[in-house]
Formats: sequence, structure tokens, C-alpha cells
Amino acid sequence: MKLFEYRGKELFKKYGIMVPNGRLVESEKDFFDLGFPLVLKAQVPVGGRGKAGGIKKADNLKDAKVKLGQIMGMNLRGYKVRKVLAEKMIDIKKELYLSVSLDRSKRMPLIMASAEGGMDIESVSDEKIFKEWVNPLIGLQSFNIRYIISKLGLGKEEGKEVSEVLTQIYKLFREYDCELVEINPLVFTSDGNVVALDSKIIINDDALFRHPDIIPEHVELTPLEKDAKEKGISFIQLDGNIGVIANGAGLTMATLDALTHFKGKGGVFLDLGGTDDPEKVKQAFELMKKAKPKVIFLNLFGGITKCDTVAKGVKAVISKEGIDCPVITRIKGMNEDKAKEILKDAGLVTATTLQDAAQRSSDLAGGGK
Amino acid sequence: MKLFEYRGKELFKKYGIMVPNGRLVESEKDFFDLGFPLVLKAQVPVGGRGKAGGIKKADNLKDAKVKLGQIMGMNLRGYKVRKVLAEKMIDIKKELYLSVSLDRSKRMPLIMASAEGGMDIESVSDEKIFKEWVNPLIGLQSFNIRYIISKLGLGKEEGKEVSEVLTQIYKLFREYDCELVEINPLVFTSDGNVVALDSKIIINDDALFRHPDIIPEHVELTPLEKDAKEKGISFIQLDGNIGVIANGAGLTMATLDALTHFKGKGGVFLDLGGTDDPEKVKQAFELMKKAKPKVIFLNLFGGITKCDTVAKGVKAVISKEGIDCPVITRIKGMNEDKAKEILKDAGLVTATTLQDAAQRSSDLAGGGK
Amino acid sequence: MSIFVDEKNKVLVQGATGHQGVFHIGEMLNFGTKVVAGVTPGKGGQDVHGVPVFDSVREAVDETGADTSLVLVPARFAKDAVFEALDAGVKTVVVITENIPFHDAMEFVHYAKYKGALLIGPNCPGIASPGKTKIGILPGNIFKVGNVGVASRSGTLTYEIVNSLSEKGIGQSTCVGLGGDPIIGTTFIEALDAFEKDKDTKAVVLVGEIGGTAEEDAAEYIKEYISKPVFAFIAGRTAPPGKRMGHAGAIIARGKGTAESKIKAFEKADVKLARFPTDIADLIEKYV
Amino acid sequence: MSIFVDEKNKVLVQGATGHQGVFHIGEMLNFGTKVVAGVTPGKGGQDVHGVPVFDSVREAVDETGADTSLVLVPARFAKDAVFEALDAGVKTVVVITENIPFHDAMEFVHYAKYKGALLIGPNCPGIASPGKTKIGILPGNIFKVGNVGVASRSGTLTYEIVNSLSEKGIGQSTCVGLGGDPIIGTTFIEALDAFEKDKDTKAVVLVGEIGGTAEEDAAEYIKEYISKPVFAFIAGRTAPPGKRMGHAGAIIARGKGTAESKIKAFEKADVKLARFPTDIADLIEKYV
Repeated sequence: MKLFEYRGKELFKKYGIMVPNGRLVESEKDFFDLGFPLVLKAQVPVGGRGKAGGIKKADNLKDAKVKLGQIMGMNLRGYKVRKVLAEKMIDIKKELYLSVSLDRSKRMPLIMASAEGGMDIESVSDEKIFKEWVNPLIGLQSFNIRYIISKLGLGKEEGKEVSEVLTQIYKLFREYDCELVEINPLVFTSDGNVVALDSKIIINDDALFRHPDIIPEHVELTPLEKDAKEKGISFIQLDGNIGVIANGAGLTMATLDALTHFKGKGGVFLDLGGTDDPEKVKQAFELMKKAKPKVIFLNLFGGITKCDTVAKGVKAVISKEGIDCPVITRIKGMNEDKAKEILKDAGLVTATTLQDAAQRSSDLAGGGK
Repeated sequence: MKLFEYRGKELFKKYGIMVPNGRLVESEKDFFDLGFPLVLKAQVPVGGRGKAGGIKKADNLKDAKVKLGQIMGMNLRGYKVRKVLAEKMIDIKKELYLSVSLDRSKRMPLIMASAEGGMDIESVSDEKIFKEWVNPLIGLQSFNIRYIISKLGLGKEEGKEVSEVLTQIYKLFREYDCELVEINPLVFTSDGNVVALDSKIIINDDALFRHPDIIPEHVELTPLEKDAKEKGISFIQLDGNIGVIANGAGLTMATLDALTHFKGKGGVFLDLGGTDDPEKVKQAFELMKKAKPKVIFLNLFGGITKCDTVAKGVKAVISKEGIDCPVITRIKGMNEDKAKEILKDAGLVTATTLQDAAQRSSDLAGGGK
Repeated sequence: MSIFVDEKNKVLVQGATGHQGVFHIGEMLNFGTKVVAGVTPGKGGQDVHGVPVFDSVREAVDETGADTSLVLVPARFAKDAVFEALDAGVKTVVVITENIPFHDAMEFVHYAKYKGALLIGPNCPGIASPGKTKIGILPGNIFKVGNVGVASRSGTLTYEIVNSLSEKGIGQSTCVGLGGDPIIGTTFIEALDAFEKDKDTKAVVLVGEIGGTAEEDAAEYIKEYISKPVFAFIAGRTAPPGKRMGHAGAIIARGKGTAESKIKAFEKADVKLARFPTDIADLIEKYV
Repeated sequence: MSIFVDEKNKVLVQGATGHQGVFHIGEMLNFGTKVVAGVTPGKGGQDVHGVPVFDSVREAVDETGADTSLVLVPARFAKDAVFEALDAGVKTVVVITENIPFHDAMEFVHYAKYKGALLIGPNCPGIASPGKTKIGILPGNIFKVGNVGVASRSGTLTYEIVNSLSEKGIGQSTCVGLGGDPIIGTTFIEALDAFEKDKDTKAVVLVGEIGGTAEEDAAEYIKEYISKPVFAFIAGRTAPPGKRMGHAGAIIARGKGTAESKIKAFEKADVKLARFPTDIADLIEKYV
């Protein structure tokens, strides 16, 4: 889960890392004691806010009012701005980049640091980014910190302060099950402070159960998404008009790839995962119907999820409510023959191969034409 | 460093482990609110206090006064009792043994537990002591605790409470660099509490530097011991009358063994360690003189500590102050010949072998006669 | 021969008495797997399909000589379960559980390395050496004894591919599901290395997907060390960046882990790529 | 041949610029040891006897290919230093430092195992393979090339014994000081195992002392696995229980670690015991 900047900064404060004086603002009265100039920052869980106009400077109260009005409610990369953070402008002497993330290949936390702070890290050349890996069996050690600090060209006092920040963000990374803790930029102010000007924190969704203090931001779900979530069905919403029901992440992706190959466009994807409960299949199929795709493509490999279980669920919906779009099914694996019988009963024809099924679905949905 | 029982219990309290209500008592007024019956316990850093009369029950204030007078100042296995702990008597339902110590072979913390609490653990038969090792790379895990608890024949609620105590003493063991944390007995009271009735904690001396809150108990040093400590000279005081100066722990022990073989008795042992400073050798030799041994046996293998360095130090003392007991020297290794010259100058004869030197020293000290 | 596991593995199941445990112990016994023990704290003394259940792995190992563990416990207890198996001296641990916090996986993957144990998963369907053993939840009826090794980051997709191989008469030496999480114990590289050394494996199939750089790492390794023909399928060519496609691992995040990069790497390593999962069987027929 | 170390080891010294560091770098160079780097944080760019000094082990390894580290840093920095060496890929770490908290040693000993590295010490004089290399603070002039392997828990006592061997013309293959602490990385067992496999070692000398059960463990191992003649001396036969005889390890605590128990165990394993340290040479002359 991506934390909004202001939530990340709350965690920074908890770990003793300085952040600019600021707060969420909704109206004029919220500015009363922050002083000017201010920076107003749209709170959305995506990057590139600055370029998109989501960050503005305000020199006085009147200016702040106007800019707040401009930012609040604007649409930033698909997210409507509902929260704005106002922060006292800070006098910057030096900017650093500092992060802890996960190195999947080494299976270790990776510290990255650069004296080129404030820039998009992907655009900083490799030799200017210093990396140090931390073995999770022993945790962050003094030598890790020494190495990183020695590369940043800092004074002794500065080095000490950045060491402390690094120690704290590593702690935060581990204690809050983070995928990423990034401070960019970490700035030295002219009055000698080290301040995190931005925060980017992503928490591993699988670990949210042990962080009850991390409350998901209100992100609007469509009624369908909400429905799927409540029913525990994995639901992915893409741009296209073909509704796909499959089981397993790999097979779902392979199905999308096959559709795209035949110029079809995947829309709603429902992943049945490892269920073998006809009721859950029924719910998933009802959900799919509500999404009103142009074509439904049921692609299944039966293992734990048996083919006939799925067929029964599908048939239950169709025989009760009927169906107003074509349904292409392609079924393999455990109890495949039984399933084909059931689907035939329900008036559905099964394709023989994935290619065949994908092509037919794509054609019916008007792809490639 | 062995902590006194009351100090160990202070640490237990810090870690949320219940101990009996009590305090150190010096006079009548200290008993005012503890209630009776009480237990009075001599605070000395050795075991077997009960059998030696260092633990007494007091039924009322008068009784307490008498017993306090008996215990305070008594001599327990060489330690004069200067502190007495008074504790409210506790109604015991069940007693357990619980400890965390170091398994040197496995190089891991070892948890030991037994339902036979209150007894000397060495006298409990092996199959009644349950052992679980904790790997320091991952620390105490739920499965370690589950295993131990499952063996103690406890009720569900009791198991939970002992789990908590175990978690806490493991934490204490690691955080305070302990060699041993032992609760014997850990008792269930009839009102449902789990209470540590005794504490035995040994902290690794080498780690005391990072535990400034652990202040060494006032243990009387002889003037010589104090002197040695101040000068950073390793000093061991045994029963005998032969003063030994050697370098290195192994060689020191081997020297003691050789003396004993020839019926000699080692007295003061000075270990020069790895010094190569004639001044330090001089100080050590002066110290040895003050100990007034019947014979001085200088046994040296020169490596980092060069033989002639030692010889110079010895000569400096003898030529300045003279010497009033025989000095047997046996010197091998780096600059051995130079050393022998110097010692000859100082009027000392060097023996050729360890055996020869040990025998001569023993004979001179009157051993074996 | 086979890699990693064979008929000698003596398997214990952690989480034996749950719905999944009972079902899969039965399935494994049917397959011929030597399931010797189950472990569920507090359920010691029971049995599942005649397999004795113990309170702790330590006792299960002491009593039955189990050397392999299948972990089916819920995500929040998984780390403790894996540590318990490793400390009890188990030498192969297969972790099926999904949604394990990756910080937990990070710890137990390194601890397995310390213990010199093989850890497969988490979030994987397990491993099967047809004709010998199956340790996991893979459907038992899709396999056929043969000479193709399969290593995969995906579950159902593997079944699909293995099934299409078997239907064409192409049997397998070992099929290993590596797991769909960002942190897994055994990667393509270890599997490739083992397949290269296995006399009964003539060709290797890798089933990859977007996310991470496991495929790129594998491609580098193949160039250097692998002489046997390698075939691959990569899922997620058209998955949009930033969307999690069901697996925590299958995500194109911060520009890393795209299918293009993986395909390019494999092509450079002379790995034959299939466009559709079921094409793998045709490719193998053509080249082997 | 020799065990653990030979002329190929490329040594870096952690704590290179201190008094001890400078002295022993000189001594090792004199002995013929390949000392390729020193490490002292903040002193990168200096040199000691012509050996370049770096700020970090990682840089020292990158620049010089060092594969071995000699740790001479003060006790409170030792854990960090050992971790640093191991993380930088150093495969042999010799820890001279004494008075290291044993909880620290416990951690780095297990971490070395995880890394597959050999850790000798702490609180040891180091290791020497005469004619090849010396990594540590052992006096260089006491050795003689030959066929006796020596493993010892004690420092000076080892010098004494090695010297008496050399004086009698009995040379050594390798002499390893294992360290006098309760927790050490390499024990008699690993040393015995290596000596057993070493073609140039004809006999083994163990120098033990009171405290712990290392000698008893070794005796069990000798009975099972060691075919070469083993000789031993044990210091502290007459040390009183509860007294620390200079080493944190050399203590008879809670009834464990007595000399009698060790002597009995060795006798059962057919190990020849010397009554005086210098008798070892005579015993070897008699039996080999």
C-alpha cells in the first residue's frame, strides 16, 4: 500500500526524522500560523505531481487560498485530489537521495544513496548512486552506514546526522514491513537541520494485518470492485471490453496476452484462485455479468479448482438469469469432460485451444477490426 | 559478574516478571509494612545459602529483629553478609525451574525448564529437564516456547503466563549480555500469580561496558588485589605460599599444575599477559614482593613479551630494593640468552626446565615434606 | 533421476489437520509420496489418513525420521513454522502458503541457507518428480514420467503446460513450482543448475512472468553454465505497469520486470520462447 | 600441505594503523605472509610498511582481492568488523581481539557459518603454517616446517610446546590457536577433521584447558573419525573451581569443564597425555 506523503511524514516524525512544519489544509483558517511562503502539495498516491501542477508555492494568504482552490479537486493521473498538504518553505543548502528498498535477487534490503537528491533516481547515473545491502539475519551494522556516508562527501557533523536518518529509515523499513522507504530529497537547511522534504513509503499489503495503525486511505472503489473485495474475489479492472474469468495469476496474465495477440482487449479480470466452491464461482460469474462486458471468456485449468465445479456455478447463473452476451469457454484439466457436458446443457460451446478461444473472444468483441 | 539476588529481582521487575513484595532491610523500621510471616535472605554471590543458615523465616517483628541480627554479618562461604533481603512469605501451589544459559558446544542460548522447581538443578534427573536451543540469528521463536511449555504439564492459562516469563528472561539474557538467567523456583501462588522466588543472574564481564546501570556490588578487595586491578595486572589469589609470575592463562595454569605435582602450593599468581613494557613488569614484581611469598617462581615464555624485557624489570626492582625470598626463574623464548645474562647480573640463577624449576620452588617452599 | 526430491524423501506436513492438510495428505499418499508425519500444535496423537500427527516438528522428526516438510499453515504463522522445521534439522522445506509478508520470507530464506537446507516457495504449488514423489498441491494426474524438467513462477499455468506436455507424450523428470512472491527460496538458477547435473533431464522449461529480474538472471546463467536446451514462456507481456496481476511478485514496478526485458534476455541466451503456453510442447517436439 | 591457510591466502588486517596492527603487519611480512591490505575507517589512502590502507573491507577486497582477514580492532568494535569482513566475501577470518562480549561472538560465529567462512578465534594468537604463512600474532621464530599439527586453546602455552617441538627437530604442518573464549568459531573437531585429511600431517597435538566440553567433544570425535596419533596437554588440572584462570573460557563452572573429565575422555580415545607441556615432544618421539 502506498502511503500518501503526509502519512509517510507522520511515520518519519515517529522515527525522529525532521519534516517541514505543515499540515493538511482545507480552507483559509488552516493556514493561520504556518507563515509564508508556503508550498501546497496535492496528496495522491502517484509520482510526478510537480510537473502535473499538483505542487504550488504560495506567497501570502490570498495566494494560498487561490492555489488551494486550484489544487483541491484537480485530477492527477486518474486520482482526484481530496487532500492538500501545506508546508512552510524551507531554505535548502544541499539535497540528498536516500532510500531502503528490496533487492529481490539478493533477497535483502538495499540502501541507495546519492548526493544528487531531488532528481528522479532513475535519471541519476549509476556511478552516482551508492548501494549497500543489509543482511536481514544481522540487520543494519555500523559498517553499512560508514560505507554509505563515506561516499556522500559530507562533513563530519552532516555525516552523523545522515547516519541517524539512515538508521531510522532502516528501522522503519523493517518494523513496518515496507517495500520502499524513500526520502527524496533529504535536505540540509541553511540553519543546519536535516529535513525530509518528501516521503515515499510503500507497505507490503500482506503484512498490513500486523500494522493496525496503518489505515488505508479512502480510495474510491467502483461498486463492482467493492463487491469483489467483499466476496474475496481477485478483481482486476483494465481498459478493454472482454470479461475474463480464469484461475491463477499466471494463467490470467497468459489469457490477457493471448487476447492482445488477437487484438482483443481485456476488461474485467476475475481470478478464481484455488477455490473449489460452486457458490463462489456463481458469485464471480454474477459479478462478471454486472460488469457488462461485450464477451465473457472463461479460461480454466482444473486442478484444485475442478472444472465441473466451475461449470456448475456458471450453469446455475445462466439457467436462472439467462445471459445477454456471448460466453466463450475453454476448459482443461480435472473433470474436463463432465464440465463440458454441463456447459453444453447450459447452451455454451467450449473451444478446444486457448488460441482458438482467444481469437473468437477477440473477434466477437470487435477487436482487430 | 554475579548479581545479588535483590539486584536480579530488580531486573526481573523491569522485565515485567513478578517477584515477592520485599526490600533490603537494615533495622526494625524497615519491616513496617511488609507484613508477616517474612523470609530473610542473606545477599551473597554464592549458592547454598539456605543450608548454611542464610535464609530464615520470621513470624513477627520481634522474631524478624532477632533473625536479622543472626544473618547480618554472618560468614557465608567466605562472604560476610552485609545485605539482607526481607520478603513477604508466599503461598506456593507449584514450583518450576526455568533458566537461559549458554551452550558452549552449540554456541547458542539454551533454555532449560523443569516441573521439579526448587531443587538444585544438578540433582534433577535428566529426563525431567527439558531443553530447547535458540539460534541467535533468529532469536526466540513461538515454536521454542511451545515446545518447552508443552512439556511442563501446565494448564492453558498457566502455560500462557510461563510463556510470557520465558519470553522476558530470554530478552533479559540477550539484552544484558548474560551468562545465566535462572529462576528457581518460579512459583504459582494459590491466588493465581506466577512469581520468581529467587533470581540468579550472571552478566558477562566483557560486556559490562555497555550496561552502565549494572554497578558492581561492593566486594572487598585486599590492598594487593586493588593495587593489581588499578595497574591492570591479572591477579589470582590462591591458598599456597609460592608466588608465580607467568605470561598467559594457559602457561599460568600449567605452572600451577607443575607446582602441585611436586607438592608445592601456588599462592599469588600474576599473569603478565602480552605486555612488553619493563615498567609494567617492574610493577608486577613489586606487587609480588608485597605479597610476601615464601618463594617467587618466574616462569616465562617470551614471544610478544620478550624475555629480556621481563629480566630488566625484575633486575630493576632487585637492584633497588633487594629481595628477601628465593627467586626461581625459568625463561624460554625470544631473547632468552640476553635475559639470562641480565638475571645472572641480578644474582638470580635460571633453571633449565619447567620441571626442575617447579620442583625447586616447591622444595624451597616446604612442599612435599 | 530427478532434481531436489525423489522417492526417498520422508515428508511431514505442517498444518496437517486443517482442510487443506487432510486433503493433500490424501492426494500425496495416492501419488506415492512417503508422508510420514503431520504436525499441528495441540493435535499430537491424532492421525490423518493413518499418518501420525505430532505437536512439534522436533518430535515428528525424532519419531519418524522425516527430512522434508510441506508447510500449509496460515501466512501469519508461516515464519515460525519454517524456522521450526529448519531448527529440527529438516533439509527440504516446501512452502505452499501465500500472502506471507515478504520480510518474513526474507528471514527464513536466509536462515535456510544458513542451515544448508533447500527451501522451495513460498506461494508455490510444490514440486513433483513423476513416478517418485509429489510434495505440494499440484494435481497428481497431469504428470508423466520423462526427461523434461520444468521450473515455474506460476501455478495453474504450470499445470497447463505440464498437462500439454504429457498429452503429447512428453514426460517430465521434475516439475518445480518456485513461487509467485518477490522473495523465494529457490530460483530459476538453482533449478537450472540441478537440471543441468541431472542425467535424466534432457531439456528444461522455464515458466516466467513479469516482475523482478529472475528471468534476466537466469538468462545470464544459461549463457555461462547450461548446455541443455531451454524453453520458456513468459506471462504478462501485455500486463500494464503498476497493476498487480494476482501475485505480489508479478508487477512491473518502477520500470523493472517488464516482459520485453525478459524476452530479450532469453533470446540472447538462445532460449526458445513460446507465444502461447501450450506451444511449449510443440517447440520441444521440434527441437529435442 | 597444511590446514586452513597456506601461502595463497591474501590477508587484510582490520585495525591496521594501530600500534599492534603496524607491528604485526611487519612481523607477518617478515614471515612471508601475503599481507595485501589494511583497513582502518578514515585512514584510507595511508600505507603500513608499504601495504595500502582502505576505509572499508569492501574496498580493500575490491582493490586487492584479499580473501582473509586478521581482526585486531578493540573488543567493542569487533562484531562490526567481523560482520564487515564476512559481508565483503572474506572466506577466512582470524580474530585476535580478546574480551569480546560472548553474545557478540555467538552472533558472528553463526554468521560465519551462514557465509560458509572459516572463523578462527576470538581471543586467539592466530594460525601459522610454517614455511607458508602466519596470520596472527604468534612469534615467527618458534616454528619449523614439518608434519605435526597443533591445535590449542591457549596462547603462550602453545608457543612453549611448539618451541619445544622445534628444538627437538619436530616440525609442524600447521599450528592453530583456537582461542580461549567460551564461544569460538573453530573447535578441536574442525581442526582434527582438517588434520586427518591433510597428507602432510602425521600426528596431532591438542592443547586443552579447563572449562567447557571442547576436549570431551574432541575425544568422541577422535574415537569415530581420527586415525592419526593424537597427543594432548591439558592445563588447569589443579585450578580451583569457580576461579577464572585468565581466560573467560578457562573456568570450572557449575561442575562442568574439569580437567579430570577431559583427561578421562582423552584416555578413552587413546590420546596420549603429557604431564608437562614440554613432554609432548618426548611423547611424539616415542610414538611416531
